[in-house]
Amino acid sequence: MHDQTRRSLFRSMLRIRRVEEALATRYAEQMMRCPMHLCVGQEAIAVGVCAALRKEDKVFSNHRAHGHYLAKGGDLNAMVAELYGRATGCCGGRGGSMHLIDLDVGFMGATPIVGGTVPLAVGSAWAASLQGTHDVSVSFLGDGCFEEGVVHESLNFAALHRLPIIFVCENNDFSVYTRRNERQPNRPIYRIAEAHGMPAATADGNDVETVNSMARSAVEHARDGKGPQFLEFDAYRWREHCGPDFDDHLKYRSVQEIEAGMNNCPIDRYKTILMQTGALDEVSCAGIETQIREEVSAAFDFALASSKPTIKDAWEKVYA
Amino acid sequence: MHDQTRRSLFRSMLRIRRVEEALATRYAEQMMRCPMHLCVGQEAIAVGVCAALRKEDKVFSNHRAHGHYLAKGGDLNAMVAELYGRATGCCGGRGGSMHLIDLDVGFMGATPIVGGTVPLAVGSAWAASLQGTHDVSVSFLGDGCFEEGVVHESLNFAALHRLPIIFVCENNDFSVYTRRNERQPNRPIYRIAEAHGMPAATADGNDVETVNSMARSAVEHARDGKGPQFLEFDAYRWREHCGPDFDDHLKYRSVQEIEAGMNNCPIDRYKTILMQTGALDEVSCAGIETQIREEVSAAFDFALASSKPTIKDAWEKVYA
Amino acid sequence: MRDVAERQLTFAEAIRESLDQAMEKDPRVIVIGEGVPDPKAIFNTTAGLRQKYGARRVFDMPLSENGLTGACIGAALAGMRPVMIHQRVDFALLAMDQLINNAAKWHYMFDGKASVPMVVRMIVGRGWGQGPQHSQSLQAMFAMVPGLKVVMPTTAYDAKGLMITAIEDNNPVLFIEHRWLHHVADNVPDHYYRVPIGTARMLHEGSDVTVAAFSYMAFEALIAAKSMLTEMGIGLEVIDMRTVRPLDVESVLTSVRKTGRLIVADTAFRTGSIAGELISQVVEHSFASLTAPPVRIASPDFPTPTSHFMAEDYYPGPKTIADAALDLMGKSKETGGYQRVSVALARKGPHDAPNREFSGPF
Amino acid sequence: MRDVAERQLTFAEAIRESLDQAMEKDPRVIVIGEGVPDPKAIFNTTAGLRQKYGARRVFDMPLSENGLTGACIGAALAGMRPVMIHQRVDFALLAMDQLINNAAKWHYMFDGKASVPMVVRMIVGRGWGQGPQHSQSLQAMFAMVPGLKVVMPTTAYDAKGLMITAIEDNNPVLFIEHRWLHHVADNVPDHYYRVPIGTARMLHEGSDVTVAAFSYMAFEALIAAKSMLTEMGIGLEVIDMRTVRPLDVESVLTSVRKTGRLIVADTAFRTGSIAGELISQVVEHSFASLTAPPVRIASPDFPTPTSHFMAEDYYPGPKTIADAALDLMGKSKETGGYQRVSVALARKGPHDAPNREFSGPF
Ligand SMILES: Cc1ncc(C[n+]2csc(CCOP(=O)(O)OP(=O)(O)O)c2C)c(N)n1
Ligand SMILES: Cc1ncc(C[n+]2csc(CCOP(=O)(O)OP(=O)(O)O)c2C)c(N)n1
Ligand SMILES: [Mg+2]
Ligand SMILES: [Mg+2]
Repeated sequence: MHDQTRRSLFRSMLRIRRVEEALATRYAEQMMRCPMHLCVGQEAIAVGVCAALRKEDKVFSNHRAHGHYLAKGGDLNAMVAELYGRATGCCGGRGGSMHLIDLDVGFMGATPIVGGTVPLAVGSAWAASLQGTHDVSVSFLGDGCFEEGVVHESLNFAALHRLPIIFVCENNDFSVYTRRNERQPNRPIYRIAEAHGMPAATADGNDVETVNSMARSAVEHARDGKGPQFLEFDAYRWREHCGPDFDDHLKYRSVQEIEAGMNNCPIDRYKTILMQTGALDEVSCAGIETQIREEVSAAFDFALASSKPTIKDAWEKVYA
Repeated sequence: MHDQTRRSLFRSMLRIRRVEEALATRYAEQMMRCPMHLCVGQEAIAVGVCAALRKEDKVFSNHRAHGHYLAKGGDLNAMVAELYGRATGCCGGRGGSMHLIDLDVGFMGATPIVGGTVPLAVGSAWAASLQGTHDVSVSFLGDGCFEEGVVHESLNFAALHRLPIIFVCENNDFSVYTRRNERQPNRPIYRIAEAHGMPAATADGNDVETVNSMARSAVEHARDGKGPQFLEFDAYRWREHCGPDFDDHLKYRSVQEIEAGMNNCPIDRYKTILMQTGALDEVSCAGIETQIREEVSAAFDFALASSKPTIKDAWEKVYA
Repeated sequence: MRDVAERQLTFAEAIRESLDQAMEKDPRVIVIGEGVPDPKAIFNTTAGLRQKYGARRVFDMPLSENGLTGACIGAALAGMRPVMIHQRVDFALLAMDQLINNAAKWHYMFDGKASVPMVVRMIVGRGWGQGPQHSQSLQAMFAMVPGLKVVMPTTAYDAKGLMITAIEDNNPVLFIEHRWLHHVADNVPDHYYRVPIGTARMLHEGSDVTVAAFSYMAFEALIAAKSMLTEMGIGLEVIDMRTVRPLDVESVLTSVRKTGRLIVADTAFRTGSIAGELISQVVEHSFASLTAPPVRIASPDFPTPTSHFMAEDYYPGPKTIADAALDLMGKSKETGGYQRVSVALARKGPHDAPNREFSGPF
Repeated sequence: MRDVAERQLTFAEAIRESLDQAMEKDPRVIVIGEGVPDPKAIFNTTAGLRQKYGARRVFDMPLSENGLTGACIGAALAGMRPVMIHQRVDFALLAMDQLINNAAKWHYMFDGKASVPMVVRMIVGRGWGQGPQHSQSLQAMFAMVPGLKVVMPTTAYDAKGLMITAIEDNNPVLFIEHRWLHHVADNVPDHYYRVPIGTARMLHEGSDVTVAAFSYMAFEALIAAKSMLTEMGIGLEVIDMRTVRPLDVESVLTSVRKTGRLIVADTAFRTGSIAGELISQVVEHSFASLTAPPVRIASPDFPTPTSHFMAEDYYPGPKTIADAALDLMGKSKETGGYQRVSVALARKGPHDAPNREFSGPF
C-alpha cells in the first residue's frame, strides 16, 4: 500500500473520531435534540470498506451512521446541520442523526429500524444488475441484525440472484446493553451467510488495512458479477449505545473489558504502524489534526449559522 | 423394529393415502367448499415423525396438514366434517382444510400463512421448558419456509435457549409451481439450521423407517434437554399444489419426473419390504384396506349427517 | 359497466393489458411476485409477460414478503419501477415494516431527495372457504399511513387506467383488487390511458340517497341502484370511491348536499373501516347537509369463517344497500315495488362464488 | 390526577408494580422484551423483576419481533401468560403478521378451543427528535382487528389496573403507553386491583362540550378543562377513553346527549385515526343529539420530523382543545377570560420535552 493511501486511511479514521468527540462534547448543550449513536472505536470498518469503493457505489447504513457517512464522503456540514435540525441539514432537519443521506457520493440513506435498510441495499444491487451498471452496493449492519428475519430474506435473495452486494457486519457483541450470547446461540455470524450460499469471511475490525484489503477483494468479486460477499468484523463500541457519554457506571461490562477495547484503538494502532514505517511523523500528524479541527469547527459554525425550518416546511414533501 | 410397529407405520401411511384419495374423488361434488392441499406422496414423513412422539407431544402444522393431523392421531370424523363445513368439524366449520386442530392428541393447530406456525411451535417448546414438562414440540414446515424471515427468527430462538423442539422440513422442491432453484440459492436447507446452531440431518423422506429412526433419536435428544434438532426430508408432491387433481397438463414439471416421483411411492416401497420380511401378506393387507375403507366411508357419512352451522354461530367466540 | 358497446375486457384482462403496456412503454417497469411467471399467472393477470419481456423484468420471488418489499424499495430508489404482487393482501401483513417505515416515509424523511415509485398489488380473497387468514380487507390499515397512496378500482376501465397512473406515480401506490371483480367485464380502450388517483367516479346518478362505495361494494351498489330506480323510482347516487387514500371527500359532499342522506359501503370489517373515516369527514365538513344519520355498511366484526354455511350472509350485498336506503328514506317495505326489488336482488347461485365458473380449490 | 392525597406513583412505577404483583400472584406470567433486564429496564418499568423472579421468567429477547410474538403466542397456547414489550410501537410493525393473522384469530378460527392470553406493551415515542420511525401512534391499526383488545391508559391508576386486567384477560391485549405519561404521578393503591377493559372514565365533568380523548390527549384535555372552568366558567366534559377496542361509545353518547357538542382528541395522524371511528359511531347512533359538527383533534397527516424547529406545533395541546371548544360554542376569543386561559395553557418549557428531567439521548 502506498504511503499516501495509508495516510488517507489514517486521516479518514481520525476525522470520524474527532467529529464524534466534538459531537459528544457539544451534545450537552442540548441544541442537538435527537437520539445519537456514536461510532467511536469502530472507525476502521467504515473507513476500510468505503476506501474500497468508488463514488458511484452505493452505501446503506443504520442508526450508527456517522462513520459510514463520512467515510463514504458525505458532506460534514450537512451532517452537523442535520443534527442541529437546520434547514441546511442533509435531510433538511427531517431526519436527525439516525437519518443521513448524501446521494452525490452514493450514500443512499441510513435509518434506525434494525435491519431496515438491508433489503434496500439488496434492491439497489438488484437494480444495478438489471440496469447493467457496474456499481456495487454495501450494506452496513450490526450483529443484532442476524436476529431479524428480514436480513435472512435479504441474504437469500442476494445469493439467489448473485447480486453485486457486500454485507459488512460490525460485530460489537452488543445490542444496546445486551450481549450477543443472550440473543444468539453460540455460533459464528459469518457461517449464517455461508449457509445462505455466499462466500463469507471474518477478521479483526480494528485493523484498517485488513478490512480494506478484504473489502477490495470482495468488491472486485461483486463488480465482476460473481455475486454477493459477506464480511464480519469484530469491533468495540466505546461509548454508550445511544448518547454522548461513557456508561461504565452501569456495569453491564467490566472495566477490564472496556480498557482492553480502548487499548485496541484502531487509530492508535495504525498510527504506531505508520510512524514505524515512516508514512507518518509527529509533524504531519499534527498537521492533520489541525486541518480536521478547523474543518469540524467550521461545520459547527455552519450549522449554527444555518436557518431554522418551521412546521410550514414540515407540511411539504409528504408525496413526491 | 417389531412387525407390529412396522404394520402400524404401514397402516398409518395407507390410511392417510386413502383419506386423501377419497377427498380428491369427492371434492368434485363441490360440497367441500374450501381450498385443500393434499399430501399424497408425502405420507412417510408425517407418519415416521409422529410415530416417534407421545400423545402429549405437540405438533404444529401448515396448509398441507391432513397427513400430520391423522398421523398424530387426530379425529378423522372431525376432520372430514370440518372440510364439509359442519358444526362437528374440529373447528366447528370456522377453519376448513387449512385449519385443523385436535388438542386431545397434541395436534395444536395448522394454518396457511407460510411459516406462520413455526414460531408458535417454538413458543410451545419454550413453555414446556419453563413448565418443566418433558413434552417435545414438532414443527412441520415446507421448503418454502426458509425464505420467510420468521423461520430464521424461530430457529435462532430455539437454538439460543436449547428448546425441546424438532423442526421437520418436508422438501418437495416446490412452492406452488415454483421450483426451489428459483427461490433459493444452490445450498442445502439443513445447513441453514446448522448455521443457526443446531444439529441437522437430511434423508430420503420416502423411507418411513429412516424417517422414524431419525425422529426417534431427535426426540430423545430434545426430551433430554439437549436442545432443538432439524430434520430435512426429500419428498414428492404427486398432485396439484392446491386442489384434488393431478396437474401434469400444466407442464411445469416433466412426465418423467412425475413418474419417477410416483414410482418412489413410500407406501408401495414399504409394502414390498414388509411383504418380503413377512410382516405383511396379501390377506392382512386386504384386511387393512377394508378397515380403512369402512372407517373413511363412515367419516363421510358422519360429516354429511352432521348439523350445519349458521351465521349466528359465526358471531360467537371472537373473544375468549 | 358502460353503455357504448366498445371492446370488452374483464378486470383481470385489463390489469394484464395495463402491465403489458406500461412495460412496453417504460423499460424501468418490472413485475415481481410469487407465481408471476407460473402457469396460473396470478389469476391470469401476468400471463405472457415473461415471454414478452424476459426473465430479467418478470420475476418470481421467494416467500419473503418483507425482504422483497425492501428490495423493491431499494430498486425503486435506484430508478426502477417495480410492481409487486401479493396473491392475498393478508400476506402483506408480513411487509408492514417496509411499507410503513420505509416506503411511505423515505421521500419525506430524506427531504424529498429520493422517492419510491412502486406499486404493490394486493388481492382481497373472498368465497369458497378462503377463511380467516385469506379474506381480510385491509385497506384502512394502509390508508391511515401518510406517504402511501391506496387505490381500489371497481371497473375494468379503472383498473387499467389506475394501474397505469399508479406505475407512473412517483410514490408507493397500493393497488387493492377484490377477487370477485376479476371476472367482471367493462369497455376498456386498447390504448394507454390514465385514470387519476384521488378522484371518485359517479357510477349512477340519483337524488335520494348517496351511496359512497369501495371496490366490490360499488359493484353491488350499482346493482341495487338500477333495480331501485326501475322498480321503485328511487334514485341512489352511487359513487365509486376508487381511491382510498387520498379520499375524494369533495365528491361525496357534493352528492350529500343534494341528497341529504349518506350510506357508505365498504368491503372490510365494520369497526375501524375506511367507511367510518369517510363518514367522519363528511360530518366534520358538511354536518348541516345531512338530514338523517349516516349509515355504514360493512362486514361484521369477526373473521370470515371458512364454512360456507356460516359465511352465508356474512357479506353485505345489493339487498343490504337497498334496505338501508329505504330505511333512511323512511319508506315502507310493504310495497309491490319493494317485492320486485327483493326478488331482483336475491342471490341466484351459491353465495360463496361470484359466478358459475368460480369454484375450488381457490 | 385524583384529589385525595394517597400514595403517589408515576405511570412508569405503576406499571412496574402491576407487573410485579401479577408475577407474584400468577407463576404463569412471564415478561419478555428487548432490554427488559438491562440497566435501563424499559424506562424503569421492569426494574428489579429479574432479581425477584429469575431469568426464567424475566427475559431479554433477540431482535425478532415477529418470531418472538409467535413464540409468545405459542407459549400462551401452552398456558403461559406472556407480557411482551416493544420500546417503540413502531417496531411492532414487524410483528403484524403474528399479531393479526395468529394472535387475533386463533381463538376464533379454532372454535374457541384454545386462547391466547398475552399482553403486548408498546410505547409511543414523542419528543427529543424521535423522528419519523420512532414516534408513530398506531392504535387505530390494531383497533380495527377483531380478536384484539387495545388499551391506552392515561393515568397511573389506570395503567396499573388495566395492566392487571390485561394480564388476566384470556385474549391478546395490546397495551399502548405514551412516553410522555411515564413520569406523570397519580394516587395508586398498593394492592392488586383491576380496571375493566372497555370502559371510559370521566376525568372532568362539564355540560358545555364533550371531549373524548385518548392517552396523552386526555391529560392535555384535563389541563384545558380545568383552566377553562376556572377562568371562563366553561364546562368541558373530559372522557378518558382508556380502551381503544372495544370503544366505550355509550359513555360518549351519554355525555353528548347532555352537551350536544363533541371534540375527539387523538395522539395519531388525523386521517384514519380512531378519532374518526369514534365520531362516525357517535353520529351513526346519536346524530340528533349533536348541535354542531363534531371536531377531530389529531396530529397532521405527515410523519413527525426530527428537527425540533419543525416539530414545534406538530402536536396539538391544551390550547388546541380550548380553542376548538370555544369555536364549537361560538364564543369570542376577545375576552379577558380567554386571555388568561391562553396564558395558562401556553407552553412553559421546550416543546419537545414533557418536563425538565426529560432530555436526550432518548
Ligand atoms: C426493529 C427494531 N428493534 C429494536 C430497535 C431498538 N434498537 C435500536 S439500535 C439497537 C441495537 C442494534 O444492535 P446492532 O445491530 O448490533 O447495532 P449496534 O447498536 O451494536 O451498532 C436496538 C435494539 C430498533 N431500532 N429497531
Ligand atoms: C406468507 C405467505 N405467502 C404466500 C402464501 C401462498 N402459499 C400458500 S402455500 C405456498 C407454498 C409453500 O411452499 P412450501 O412451504 O414448500 O410447502 P408445500 O406447499 O410445498 O407443501 C404458498 C406460496 C402463503 N400462504 N403465505
Ligand atoms: Mg452490535
Ligand atoms: Mg414445498
